[in-house]
Amino acid sequence: MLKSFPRGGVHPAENKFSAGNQITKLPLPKTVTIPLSQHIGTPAEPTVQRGDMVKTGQLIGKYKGFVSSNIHSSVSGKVLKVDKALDSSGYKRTSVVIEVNEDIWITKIDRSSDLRKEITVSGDEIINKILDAGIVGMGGAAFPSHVKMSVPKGKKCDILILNGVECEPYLTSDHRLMLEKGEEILVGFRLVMKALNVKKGMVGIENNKPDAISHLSQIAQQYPELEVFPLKVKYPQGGEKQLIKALTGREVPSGGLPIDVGVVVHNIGTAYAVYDAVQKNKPLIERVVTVTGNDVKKPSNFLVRIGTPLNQLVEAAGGIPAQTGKIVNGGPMMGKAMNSLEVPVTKGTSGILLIPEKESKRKPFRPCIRCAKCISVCPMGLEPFLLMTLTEKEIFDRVEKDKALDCIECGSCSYICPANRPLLDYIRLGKFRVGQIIRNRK
Amino acid sequence: MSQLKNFTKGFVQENPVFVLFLGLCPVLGTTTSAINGMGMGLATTFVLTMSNVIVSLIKNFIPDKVRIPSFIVIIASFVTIVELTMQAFTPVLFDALGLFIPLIVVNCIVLGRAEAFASKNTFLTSVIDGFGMGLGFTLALVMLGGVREILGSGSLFGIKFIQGDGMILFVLAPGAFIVLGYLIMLMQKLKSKSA
Amino acid sequence: MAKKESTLINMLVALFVVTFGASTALGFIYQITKEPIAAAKLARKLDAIQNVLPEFTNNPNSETYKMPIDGDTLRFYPAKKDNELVGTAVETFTKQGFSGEIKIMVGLLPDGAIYNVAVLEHKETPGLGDKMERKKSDWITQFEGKNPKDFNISVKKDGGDIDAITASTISSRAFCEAVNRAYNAYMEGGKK
Amino acid sequence: MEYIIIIISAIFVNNIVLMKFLGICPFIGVSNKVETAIGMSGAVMFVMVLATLVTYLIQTFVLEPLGITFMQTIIFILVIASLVQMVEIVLKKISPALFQALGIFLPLITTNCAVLGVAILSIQNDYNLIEGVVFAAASALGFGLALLLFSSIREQLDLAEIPEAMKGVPIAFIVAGLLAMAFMGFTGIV
Amino acid sequence: MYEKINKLITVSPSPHVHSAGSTQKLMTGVLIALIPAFVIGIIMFGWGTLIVTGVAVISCLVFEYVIQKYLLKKEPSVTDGSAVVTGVLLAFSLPVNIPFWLVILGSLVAIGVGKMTFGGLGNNPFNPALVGRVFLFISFPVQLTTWPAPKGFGTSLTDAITGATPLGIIKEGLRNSDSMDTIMQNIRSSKEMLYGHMGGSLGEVAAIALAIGFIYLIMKKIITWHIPITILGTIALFTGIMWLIEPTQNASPVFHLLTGGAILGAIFMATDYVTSPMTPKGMIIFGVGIGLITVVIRRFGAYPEGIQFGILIMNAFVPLINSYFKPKRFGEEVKNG
Amino acid sequence: MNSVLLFTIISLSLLGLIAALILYFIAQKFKVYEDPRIDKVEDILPSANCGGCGFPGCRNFAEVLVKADTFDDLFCPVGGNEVMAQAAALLGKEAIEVDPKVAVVRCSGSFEHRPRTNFYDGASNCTIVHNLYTGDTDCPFGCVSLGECVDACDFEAMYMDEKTGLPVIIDEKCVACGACVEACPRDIIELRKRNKKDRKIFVSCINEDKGGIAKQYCAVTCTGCTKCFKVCEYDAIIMNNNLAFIDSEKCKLCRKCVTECPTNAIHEINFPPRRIKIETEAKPGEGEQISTKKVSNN
Ligand SMILES: Cc1cc2nc3c(=O)[nH]c(=O)nc-3n(C[C@H](O)[C@H](O)[C@H](O)COP(=O)(O)O)c2cc1C
Ligand SMILES: Cc1cc2nc3c(=O)[nH]c(=O)nc-3n(C[C@H](O)[C@H](O)[C@H](O)COP(=O)(O)O)c2cc1C
Ligand SMILES: Cc1cc2nc3c(=O)[nH]c(=O)nc-3n(C[C@H](O)[C@H](O)[C@H](O)COP(=O)(O)O)c2cc1C
Ligand SMILES: Cc1cc2nc3c(=O)[nH]c(=O)nc-3n(C[C@H](O)[C@H](O)[C@H](O)CO)c2cc1C
Ligand code: SF4
Ligand code: SF4
Ligand code: SF4
Ligand code: SF4
Ligand code: FES
Repeated sequence: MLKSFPRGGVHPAENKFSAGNQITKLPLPKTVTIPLSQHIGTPAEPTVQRGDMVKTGQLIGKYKGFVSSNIHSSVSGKVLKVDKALDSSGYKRTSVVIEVNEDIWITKIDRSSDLRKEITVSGDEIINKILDAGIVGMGGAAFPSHVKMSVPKGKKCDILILNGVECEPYLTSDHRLMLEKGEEILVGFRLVMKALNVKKGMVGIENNKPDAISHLSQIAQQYPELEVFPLKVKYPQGGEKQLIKALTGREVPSGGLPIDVGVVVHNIGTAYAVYDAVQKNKPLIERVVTVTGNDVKKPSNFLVRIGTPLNQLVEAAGGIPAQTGKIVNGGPMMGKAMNSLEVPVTKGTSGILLIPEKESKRKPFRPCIRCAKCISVCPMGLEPFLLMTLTEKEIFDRVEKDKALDCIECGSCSYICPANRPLLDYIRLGKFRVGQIIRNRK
Repeated sequence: MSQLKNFTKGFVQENPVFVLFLGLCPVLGTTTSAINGMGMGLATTFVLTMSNVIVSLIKNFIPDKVRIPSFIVIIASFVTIVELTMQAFTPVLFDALGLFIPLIVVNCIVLGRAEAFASKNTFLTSVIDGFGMGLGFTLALVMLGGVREILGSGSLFGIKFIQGDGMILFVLAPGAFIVLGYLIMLMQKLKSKSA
Repeated sequence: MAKKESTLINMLVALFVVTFGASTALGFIYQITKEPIAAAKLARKLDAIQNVLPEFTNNPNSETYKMPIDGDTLRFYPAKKDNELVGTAVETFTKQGFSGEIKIMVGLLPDGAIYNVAVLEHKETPGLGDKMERKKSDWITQFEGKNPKDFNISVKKDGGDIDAITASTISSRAFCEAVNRAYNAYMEGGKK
Repeated sequence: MEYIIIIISAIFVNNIVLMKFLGICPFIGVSNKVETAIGMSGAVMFVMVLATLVTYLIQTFVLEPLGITFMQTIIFILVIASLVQMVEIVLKKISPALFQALGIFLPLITTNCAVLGVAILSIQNDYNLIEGVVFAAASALGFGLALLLFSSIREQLDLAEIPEAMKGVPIAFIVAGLLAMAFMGFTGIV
Repeated sequence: MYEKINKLITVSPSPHVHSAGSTQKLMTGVLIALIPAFVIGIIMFGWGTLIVTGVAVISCLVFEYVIQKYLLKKEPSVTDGSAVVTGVLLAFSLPVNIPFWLVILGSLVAIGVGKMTFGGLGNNPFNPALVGRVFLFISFPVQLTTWPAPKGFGTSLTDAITGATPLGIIKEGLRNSDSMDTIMQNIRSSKEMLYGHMGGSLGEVAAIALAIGFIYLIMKKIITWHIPITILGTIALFTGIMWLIEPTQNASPVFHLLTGGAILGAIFMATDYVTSPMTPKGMIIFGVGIGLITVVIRRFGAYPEGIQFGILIMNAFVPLINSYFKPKRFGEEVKNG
Repeated sequence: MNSVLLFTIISLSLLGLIAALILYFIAQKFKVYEDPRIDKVEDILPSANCGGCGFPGCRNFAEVLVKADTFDDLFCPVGGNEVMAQAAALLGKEAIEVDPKVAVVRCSGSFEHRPRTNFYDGASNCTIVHNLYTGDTDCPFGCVSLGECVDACDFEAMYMDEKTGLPVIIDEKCVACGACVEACPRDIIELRKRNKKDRKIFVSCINEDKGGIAKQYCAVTCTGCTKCFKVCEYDAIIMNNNLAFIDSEKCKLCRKCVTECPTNAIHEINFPPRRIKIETEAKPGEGEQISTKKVSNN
């Protein structure tokens, strides 16, 4: 029996078209737009002005407050403006727009491709380097990684988990990264283990990536503290609470964080970024992005500089198919639909999915028939149908009591509902309202 | 409010059954046929009118704190009078209505009217109110009884107009609830249209 | 409407006056209706007896006698014409009804033949079991003039001679049981 | 065995609300929420048992010996009304917690015909003291069961898309009717 | 940039994919699962089966359409198929020789009172088909308890004789204080009952056909095993205990399982999503409740068959069950190890 | 007198006396005092239970009024000054006159003026859209046209105009309860002073983008050009974040700014027609209250 989380989950068609395609480097764009808020938390403060010349890797935004992150220039060139620009949040936010000329890097970055396995720095130094490099979680939420690594007083981390699940259909960026940068990833992971002083590391990979499992298992043999686990293919296996449950049997308490059960989870991409930051002094200025979709000519995995507009990636993948009806930043289950392709790649962009017109519209919804399918697929043990109705009827005290805030927004409920009900839309609204109410209470 | 309006308000606008939802037990319990409903309605009307009379007459002599007990005694007396009289002169109807005759005493409309209306109004107004409300109550009972009798036995006021039986369910307990539910819906629609 | 302050004294007085008035009135009404009520009750009983027996001249109610049976009692009302027994009305019962007890009055001639039968009380379903009532259907006329000695009082399904009420075998069967109980008791010493 | 029959009969077969039509007003009125339904049932249970006990004693030791059984209605209702008031005082003194839970429902009970109805019924049925009390308790349980089911269904219906015209009391009656229809299945088990 | 896309692009909240499931598909699945029983019905009771079913389905559809369109003034949604399921299940629970006007009346009550009064699909607390059936059963006990004898394979279709259902025969017999052995002589063997050779409603008789439908429903994941299995298990357990204690008074559990609407009710009616609990635990409580009530009514009640009441009564408990048996929330009780 | 009559009288009278005694003691024990004035105040209040006063329902507000020392900050928008004066008279306090208010919608980006750039296909709720993205036009400030405000209005004082996709407020019905203001996730609706004959002048836009950018997606946006600001003689116009705002307390309804605005973002409502026609003004449609100039589409 493969490990998995015990309750709920769905199995949408995997459609991993780009899994066999090597990561390719995308040519530099003409201009990049680098938002100062690519992470959860306070936006960074700009450290450059219009007209400044910047080098690749240079700091252009300084973190502000505890939960925040540094922003670096991903190219070298001239700052055209520091102004609001549309980003993947769907709104305009302060960004640094840079006109690219040559690709000049700041000197401290080690640009060689040598593998540096030996760990020479201390734990605190590691965390400092991660902070400096502006690393955020690359598994989706873009939560500043150094915050995750500062274990609060009174808590202890004893297991570190590397999240190589990539349970979203279509996306393959983590998969390719594991195949091509396996060594680096595990070094990065061990760096985090050292920083957190953890003796046990677990790598979880879904069973639909057997090549990645065998590759990483083989590399991991040299590190006795690491173990690779194949996992059952079931969405949302990659959700951290589900992954922790599957791998360790521990259950993050309602409203709690992984650290409450002594676990911290990091994504594959994050581990790679940590390797770059610590061993190569390289800040987070590029990442792997999958461009895919049913009608996309060349589904690909690109290594792109942060700030590159999405349409450039789409062009490189063969152009936008004429019948495209929806553009999704991320996977089909949790990704965010965009109204424009003139949006830059950010640290959290894992893929671009182009959905054909005929699959892009929702079917009309019907009354709930109380089939309980939404209940049975909810990995958090919630009652989505009830939460939706309660939100519609504005009975927010019950929305709160029925644990709407525990919803991880995985979308399994909306996916499965035979009556096509927009369950997650309303649950999000319910969470938002309950959040407001709780804030007002204080 | 004119006395006419005072009299007719119980028919639709403030019908104790369809609008105020008071005194529902006898409504359901005694309406297996139109005639039974009518008997019950008239008995209640009598008690309602008479107790309104007495209450409106003596209201000024009753201290506040014993208002309710005094009213209850007065109402109960009239109920007993009805009970005894019916037993003596209409024993068949008395048997058909059974337990619900003594229960007039706890029928919420009777006490409700005494408390809310007669204790604040003059003699004449109270009499008219009691009588009107009683007739409204009777009307409701006859309607419910009629519908149940038509559907359940295929007759009205005992006159059969179909062969065989009707839908027995309507003479039984569930039918009472269901028919009353739909009647209330219709009356509410009627009321909101007329208002 | 707190027109009147409540003090212990005026509360006591007021309630006393009200209860006194009410009880006096009731007492009198009771006096008045007592006779008619008793008369109505008697009339109903005599009515039932008259329904099931040939003409008589005595007051069977005053000559009642009882017989304990099956944890309950049967009542016998001997009817006499010119001091001669013309028949006995037996108030009998069954607990096998579809929804509880059924009470019937069976009029037996001195030889044990059924003169007539009437239902006193039952809770059977309207439209089904209540067809045993004379006014609902003429099912009950089957019993008229039959002598259980040579007429098997039980439903045809059980091998008897009685046609059951449609879809109400249970009620019919119970009814037969009650009639038989009266007949048997009468024959085994109930005849006086 | 006799008691069991009384109990089953009063709860399921001859449920006072669904089959005997007693206590319909609170059944419709106080059944919006499960919580209040439970409170109301508790209060009814308390009063019903007590009332049946006291009225039984009055019937056998006062009304019957004096030959004034025709005064049943008036005496019973007065006794019940005073009893409810007294329970209120006593409860408040003895168990404030219970008073908190049942207090608001007590005044409603005076005009609940189920209490008087059950008191009279237990005399009509020729029950002895214990049987009467068991009958009262079981009737109250039947009331509670009906009220509990009913209120939970109504809570669910609050979230449903009921047609405008049916909302509120009409739908409540339809539910009661269907509930009564379902309970007819118990016909004849005792 | 967008010249190549010829329409406005769509933006919506996630998720952007949907499973293939739909209300119609579920309802169609139930109908498919009912086909074997339908075939056996035709074999046993003749073409009347087809006609009664047809009348019920058509009148359910018409009533649903008319009420939605003209009384509720809503967009009619007859296409979702739930009315067809209601019609078929209502028909399956009726005797084949029932007058048409009763079928139509039953459909009216099922759809009108049982479903549309509450606002239509998804809102009704009681199972509509059973509301219709119990209404007919109580209102017209004569017609509803007059059963045609099954023709069996190969006999001609015309000679309908009325025959009681096995449960009816037992109830009669026990009332007559006959012993179980003599009663059983009037009843067909279990093997014959298994494929439906007995008196009864047109869709309830063939255990095998219904079981095939059950397997189909489970395979298609339309229902879970919880409700049907607990109902049948409870019936078997309690009738088994009674049978062991007093074999002269009680029929065997096999008999109880095969007769009456037990299987039809357990598989197709108790599982109606709208009127059954939503968590496995709740479903088990629900099933046990139905089983118990069924046995009590069959053994002690006035009616020979209890499952229709059992389901309706437990329908009333569903909101209560749902509010006390919530799914286990993730992270509710923390056990670490 | 016979014995039955005697017993009847004795037993009932005795019971009556006992009942009276019990009740007397109860009355002594339970003096639950509820200020009777609460009921009276509640009767005065309009019982709309809309929450416009800031309390859950009319009865709660009545309780607050009875307890309050002064009526500062206490106001029932539905009943208005009249009701407050009545309540004040009843309670012997002084009511504070509050200028009546009315809601206005500060967005005029109709379908015509603000082209749709994408198609929103999700649950029909303004807050859901607002939390997701800019909406089906590119204006991040504008109305998303799903009518959450209309649903919130208990007084049927609003409706969605099918043609423009914007909510419309029916002045006569609006009681200024503020429910719509609360409901709108984009804070488009504002409560303003209600002038004579319901006249009002306001900037029907809340767009804070720079003029050039805003004009790209909306023809009737406030570009922040400050022309109105310059022309206003009463200092009623405040410029902030590329946006003009007219203070309804200071505005004297002179209408100078209205003609000044190059994008027609300033609306005048319920004014008589102007005598001198401005050349750019298109003929206002029949019964149209808003005088809008046709903006040349760029
Ligand atoms: C407000 C907030 C505070 C958090 N604080 C911590 C923390 O103190 N320690 C930690 O390990 N993770 C912390 N996290 C990170 C979460 O555990 C989680 O990894 C992050 O939200 C991304 O998870 P996701 O991609 O599954 O959404 C925090 C997250 C949020 C949103
Ligand atoms: C429904 C759901 C699915 C997720 N799937 C993945 C996944 O497939 N791979 C992944 O790395 N993170 C996934 N995440 C994010 C993880 O929960 C978690 O935030 C992440 O692994 C933490 O690592 P990071 O901080 O390095 O991003 C998912 C989160 C959710 C809520
Ligand atoms: C609501 C209802 C009430 C019934 N009432 C009675 C009744 O009062 N008496 C009776 O014998 N059968 C009654 N029955 C019928 C029995 O259930 C059963 O069908 C019948 O006694 C046996 O049928 P048979 O008489 O055709 O053999 C009733 C049935 C129903 C559904
Ligand atoms: C598994 C399943 C079982 C169903 N069973 C019934 C049923 O017993 N009676 C019925 O009227 N409808 C049934 N339906 C149809 C539908 O759910 C029903 O009409 C709703 O109760 C109407 O709101 C069933 C549907 C499904 C999917
Ligand atoms: S309720 Fe939330 S956690 Fe549960 S299935 Fe729906 S989106 Fe996922
Ligand atoms: S999956 Fe859809 S239809 Fe089924 S219970 Fe949930 S919301 Fe209702
Ligand atoms: S328009 Fe707004 S302020 Fe006016 S009444 Fe409606 S919700 Fe209240
Ligand atoms: S004004 Fe606000 S609430 Fe009203 S439709 Fe526009 S966005 Fe929605
Ligand atoms: S409770 Fe029975 S009439 Fe009100």
